[in-house]
Amino acid sequence: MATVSLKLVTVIAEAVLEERLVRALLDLGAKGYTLSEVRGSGARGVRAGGPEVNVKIETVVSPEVADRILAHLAERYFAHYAVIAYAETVEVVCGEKYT
Amino acid sequence: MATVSLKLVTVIAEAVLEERLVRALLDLGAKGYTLSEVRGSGARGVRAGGPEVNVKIETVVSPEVADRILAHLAERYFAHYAVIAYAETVEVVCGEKYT
Amino acid sequence: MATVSLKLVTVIAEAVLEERLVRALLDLGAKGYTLSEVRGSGARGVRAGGPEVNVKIETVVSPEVADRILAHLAERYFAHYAVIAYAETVEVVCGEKYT
Amino acid sequence: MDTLELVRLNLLSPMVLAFAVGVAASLARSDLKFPDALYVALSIYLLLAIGLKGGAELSGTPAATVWAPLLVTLLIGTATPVWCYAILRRLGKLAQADAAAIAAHYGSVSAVTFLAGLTFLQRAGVPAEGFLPALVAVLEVPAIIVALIIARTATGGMNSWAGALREALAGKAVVLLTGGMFIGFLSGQEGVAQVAPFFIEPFHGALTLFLLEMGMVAARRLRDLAAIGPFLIGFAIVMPVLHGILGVYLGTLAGLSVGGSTILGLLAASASYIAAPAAMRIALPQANPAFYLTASLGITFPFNLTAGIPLYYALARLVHGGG
Amino acid sequence: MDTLELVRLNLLSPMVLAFAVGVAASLARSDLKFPDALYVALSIYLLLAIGLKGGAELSGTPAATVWAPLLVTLLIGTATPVWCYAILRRLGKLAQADAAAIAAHYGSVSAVTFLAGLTFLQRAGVPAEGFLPALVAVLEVPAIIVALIIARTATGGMNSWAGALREALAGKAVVLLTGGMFIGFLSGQEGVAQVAPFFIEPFHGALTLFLLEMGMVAARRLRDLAAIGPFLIGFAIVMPVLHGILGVYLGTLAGLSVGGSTILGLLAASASYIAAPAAMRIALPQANPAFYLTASLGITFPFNLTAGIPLYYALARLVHGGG
Amino acid sequence: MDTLELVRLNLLSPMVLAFAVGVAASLARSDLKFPDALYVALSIYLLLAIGLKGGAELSGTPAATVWAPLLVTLLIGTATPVWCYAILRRLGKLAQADAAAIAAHYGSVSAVTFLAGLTFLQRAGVPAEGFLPALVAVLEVPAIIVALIIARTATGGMNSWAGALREALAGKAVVLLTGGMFIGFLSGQEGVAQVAPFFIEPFHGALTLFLLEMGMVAARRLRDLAAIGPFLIGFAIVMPVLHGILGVYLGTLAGLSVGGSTILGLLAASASYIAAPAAMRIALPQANPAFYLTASLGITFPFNLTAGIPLYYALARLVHGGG
Ligand SMILES: Nc1ncnc2c1ncn2[C@@H]1O[C@H](COP(=O)(O)O)[C@@H](O)[C@H]1O
Ligand SMILES: Nc1ncnc2c1ncn2[C@@H]1O[C@H](COP(=O)(O)O)[C@@H](O)[C@H]1O
Ligand SMILES: Nc1ncnc2c1ncn2[C@@H]1O[C@H](COP(=O)(O)O)[C@@H](O)[C@H]1O
Ligand code: NA
Ligand code: NA
Ligand code: NA
Repeated sequence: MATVSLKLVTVIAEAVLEERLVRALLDLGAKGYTLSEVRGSGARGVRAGGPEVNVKIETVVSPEVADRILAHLAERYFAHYAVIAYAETVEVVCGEKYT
Repeated sequence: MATVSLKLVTVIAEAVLEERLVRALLDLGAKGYTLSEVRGSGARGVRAGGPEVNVKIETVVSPEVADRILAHLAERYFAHYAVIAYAETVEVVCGEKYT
Repeated sequence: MATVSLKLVTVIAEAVLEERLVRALLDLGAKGYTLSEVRGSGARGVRAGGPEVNVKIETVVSPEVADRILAHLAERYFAHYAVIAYAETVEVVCGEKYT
Repeated sequence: MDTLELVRLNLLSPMVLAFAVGVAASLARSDLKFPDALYVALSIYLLLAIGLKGGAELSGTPAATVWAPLLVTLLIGTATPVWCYAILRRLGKLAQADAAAIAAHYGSVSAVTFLAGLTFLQRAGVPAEGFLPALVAVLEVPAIIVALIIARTATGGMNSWAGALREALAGKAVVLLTGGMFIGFLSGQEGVAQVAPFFIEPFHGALTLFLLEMGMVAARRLRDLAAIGPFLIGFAIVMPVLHGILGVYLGTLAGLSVGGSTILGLLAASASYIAAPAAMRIALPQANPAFYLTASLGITFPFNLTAGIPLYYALARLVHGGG
Repeated sequence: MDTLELVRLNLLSPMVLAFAVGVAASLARSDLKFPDALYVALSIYLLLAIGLKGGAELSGTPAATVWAPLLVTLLIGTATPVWCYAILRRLGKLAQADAAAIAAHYGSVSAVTFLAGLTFLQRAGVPAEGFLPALVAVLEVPAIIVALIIARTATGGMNSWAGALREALAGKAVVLLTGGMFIGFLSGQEGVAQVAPFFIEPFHGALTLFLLEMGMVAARRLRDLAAIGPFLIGFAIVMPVLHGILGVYLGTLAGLSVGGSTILGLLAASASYIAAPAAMRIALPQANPAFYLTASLGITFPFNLTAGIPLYYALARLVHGGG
Repeated sequence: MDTLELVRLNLLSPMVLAFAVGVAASLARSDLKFPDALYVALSIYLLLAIGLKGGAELSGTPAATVWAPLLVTLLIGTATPVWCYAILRRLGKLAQADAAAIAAHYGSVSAVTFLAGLTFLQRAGVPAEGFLPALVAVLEVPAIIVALIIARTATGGMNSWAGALREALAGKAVVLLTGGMFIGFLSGQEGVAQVAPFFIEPFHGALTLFLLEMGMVAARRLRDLAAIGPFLIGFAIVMPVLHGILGVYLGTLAGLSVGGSTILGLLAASASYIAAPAAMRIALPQANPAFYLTASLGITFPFNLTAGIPLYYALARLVHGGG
């Protein structure tokens, strides 16, 4: 099976940011995303009071777009909001759909 | 910790396909799967009208099975259905369970 | 974007274990985790009767902590409980937050 | 009551107003969002409740009064998709798959529209046959089968034909309606009385809550309006009216009361948005959902809810020689 | 009313019919699926409602009439798992962990079975003591503890003994039942009257909806039937009958009415499928859930729901000298 | 009824007892957990229901009796956050963002507290104006705006100011309350009667269930109690009392009855935990949620629910010259 290497970027963030983050991802070049409702807790745990309600947003993008997304998040969100993000390499079928 | 390298295949597809895809994965050699309800939107967005209801199916399999799954999806589903899939390498404990 | 390589450990387990596993992860050095409700079925399928209700716990940790978590799970849970786990490498922004 | 008064009565019902609030909330981009589970729970409740009530009333109905309405309903379910397909192909120049998929929707039925119609009649004090829910169950599936046969004949190959059929027949709408009728029929009026404080009395309120969500869903569909073009927009309004006239007329012929004829008209006029979309996605994935969902959910549903119901009622009174 | 009439009355109740529809939907592989949240919401509602009602009625009951039934209930809860274990080991040749886990299930209680029994009595016009929900709360946990003690003695080591115990006692079924009773007891008949249109009147309907889902769950369990073997299938039918006879008899001794004795028989006969499975998964993971879930949910639950309830009632009338 | 009797009446209501059970369940670390969907569904239901009822009653109310209460409510909504901010900065030495965020919460309103107040009055047989839900809708947003203006002035830059504002105005609480009022107003008493078995009669029961969950949520917040310090704990009790006095007094001036003045006091005393937290997380993320959530949800909410309601009622009777 011929596959292409792309980046899967995962963003986990407090639920109120959902709409903003989705818009940001699409603006930065993502062609799609997948979102699920999760709970979690982290080092800062800013909202506390038991596990917090978060969203997890996953998007398959080119390495450049991945980089732009991580940079944008680091600049705009990491300081004050409960947001984490990471990227990994995945093998994708029909790679042209993501760029 | 002794681990084995296997493939994690992730399939994101419109919810109506759930039963069919699970059956296909098991037929192609997967020994198990994990499924969650997600929302998303993609380049085609065939169903549109806001984020679409999808399922995400993850299965840990041998590289050969991963290849077969991706090939099967590409052949049977990618053209008309809202389906994406990608594979990545993961380190698994108790690798014999997956093959 | 400067990133650090860390390990993403994913644990999928029957729902009754949620509280225990989360405590174990934090005790073993994880600084945070993200949890979602999933369904699934596996080689053992101990609880059977259709797809089983599981939790998926994901945690970004240092390689050493990842190793400790996998070893702990293999020793304490794999024999009798419906639990699987795998690790993979991810690129993380603000790596200091996870260690 | 004159027609204007009927329209007013319908527009100012809690149901229709809740639908309007849902549309407004969606347009204002409110963060109001029904949990999926609530949406599903409400539809399970509504379908089961309507089946229950219908079954209990059916248990007291002589078969002689039921067979004619069932027959014309079956006729409507098999005939309407045929001419819908022809019109969509000839006049609308739609692709075969798209035409067949839309035909399936307009031949099938919307249970919520049906419920809104019953509620309207009740408010207006018009009696209706108790067995009408049986007609909904009968009208649900045939159009889907007919449309799939048309598509298969037209395009040759087709994915999962048998699977789509089985799923349509064991689909949740059919199972809940017929299951509810089964429970209601066997446990009778007395059995249903025991569950009435859950299934019967709060019914209109639950429907009102559901329509709030439907308003939000319909408004989201309207964003695709530009994509579907003026022909389909026209189709989604004119076709229901034609089907409504047919339903009212055939219902009257089959011996239904004014209320029953109104409802049969409404059933014929309504377009499916639960059973048909699921079947089409599986069996005809090449058909564009933006077409059939926007037409049925974004246009026909609100049209029937607001204008259609009083219109078919006025027609039924006319045909019955009242008015 | 003769026995046949009672059986008919029970089988044709909306509850039992809904269970049958659920089984049928599952066998027909329908896509009907209750959202998890709906299932959980309904069980929260049912347990809290039954506690509320019981608590309010308890507030008017003299302690003298309550202690004897409580005592025999406790007796049943501690004794039944002991002989269940012995039978499963000796006659059934089951492994220690499996036998202990099944014993925990059959010694504990099914709240939904209880509710179905109350509903049956109400339909049949048979009065029953108001404090019966207290017996459910008392019967829930002891068998789990006894079975875990047996398993520990038999097998030596055991995972999370203390944890399993704490969780059984603070488990949601116990918390909701006792919490509801606490609310009902302190706010009294007048307080409960204020919430009756939510917790009391729609109760039977909500139970009917819940049983539809239970039918689907039970039918899924039946797929494991082959795996559990004829002995366990027999056990899952014979044991409830024996426990039912015991419960009816002890209930009558303890001064319960015909209705109350019926219910105590039913409680003894019923097998847990909420509290016990969770405790067993944690404390006895080596026990095979296919055994205890299929027996309790796939066989005993439907058996009690359909045949058991009228049977224990007939027994109770017999023991009370009626019949 | 003397004050002690009122306190007893309130504490022994199903609502308050359910709250206590929720707190206890959380402290006992029970596995009882409401599905998120149930929590959301109940809040949608409660807000819509209260709007509906208010709207229907508003439709029969002359504008002349409504404008004065609306005005003083608006006054309360804009003035209270100002002095809250000053007190929190001067006396509490809190950071600007923290002070502004807490001010927003205490200037806004808690709909559930309002509902608990109405239920109390109903049990006590005290009539209250039907249009009070309108006051809740009016009180929801202004404080959030005022607090954001203060924060902006104090700190200079601020994230997403416009976004936060739009979201507060189209937030679900406001949409459901005003949407419900719109439906109730236009469909009138007769329309609301049709949905009463769903929206009106089961209302107190649904509120009781919701308060069980609120008890669990509030108890979780109490774990942060140590972090927020004695000043804020005091603030979360003293400030509601002061605002309560103000509200009762202004309500009486504006012509409200004893019941209405009680409610306006309660509204002023209550602190938001739906609209305000969401707005603050977006517009003032640097403010620590542990402060405003623990204060409003962990302290002020239980305080008002248990002690506040009878207190403001006693005050209202005093001010009206009764008592
Ligand atoms: N180490 C981690 N591994 C996985 N998820 C995490 C981790 N740290 C934080 N999270 C997630 O990110 C959210 C915000 O984290 P924080 O900002 O540290 O409170 C948490 O609620 C978790 O869902
Ligand atoms: N680039 C992407 N990254 C993550 N998920 C995607 C992406 N593209 C599509 N998806 C998911 O796949 C589904 C189908 O995509 P599509 O067929 O393009 O409409 C969407 O609803 C998303 O859930
Ligand atoms: N090969 C697999 N791929 C993905 N998930 C799996 C796999 N095997 C098992 N699982 C998950 O782990 C759970 C327990 O598996 P098991 O212990 O084999 O029954 C299942 O219910 C699945 O959610
Ligand atoms: Na139709
Ligand atoms: Na038992
Ligand atoms: Na306030």
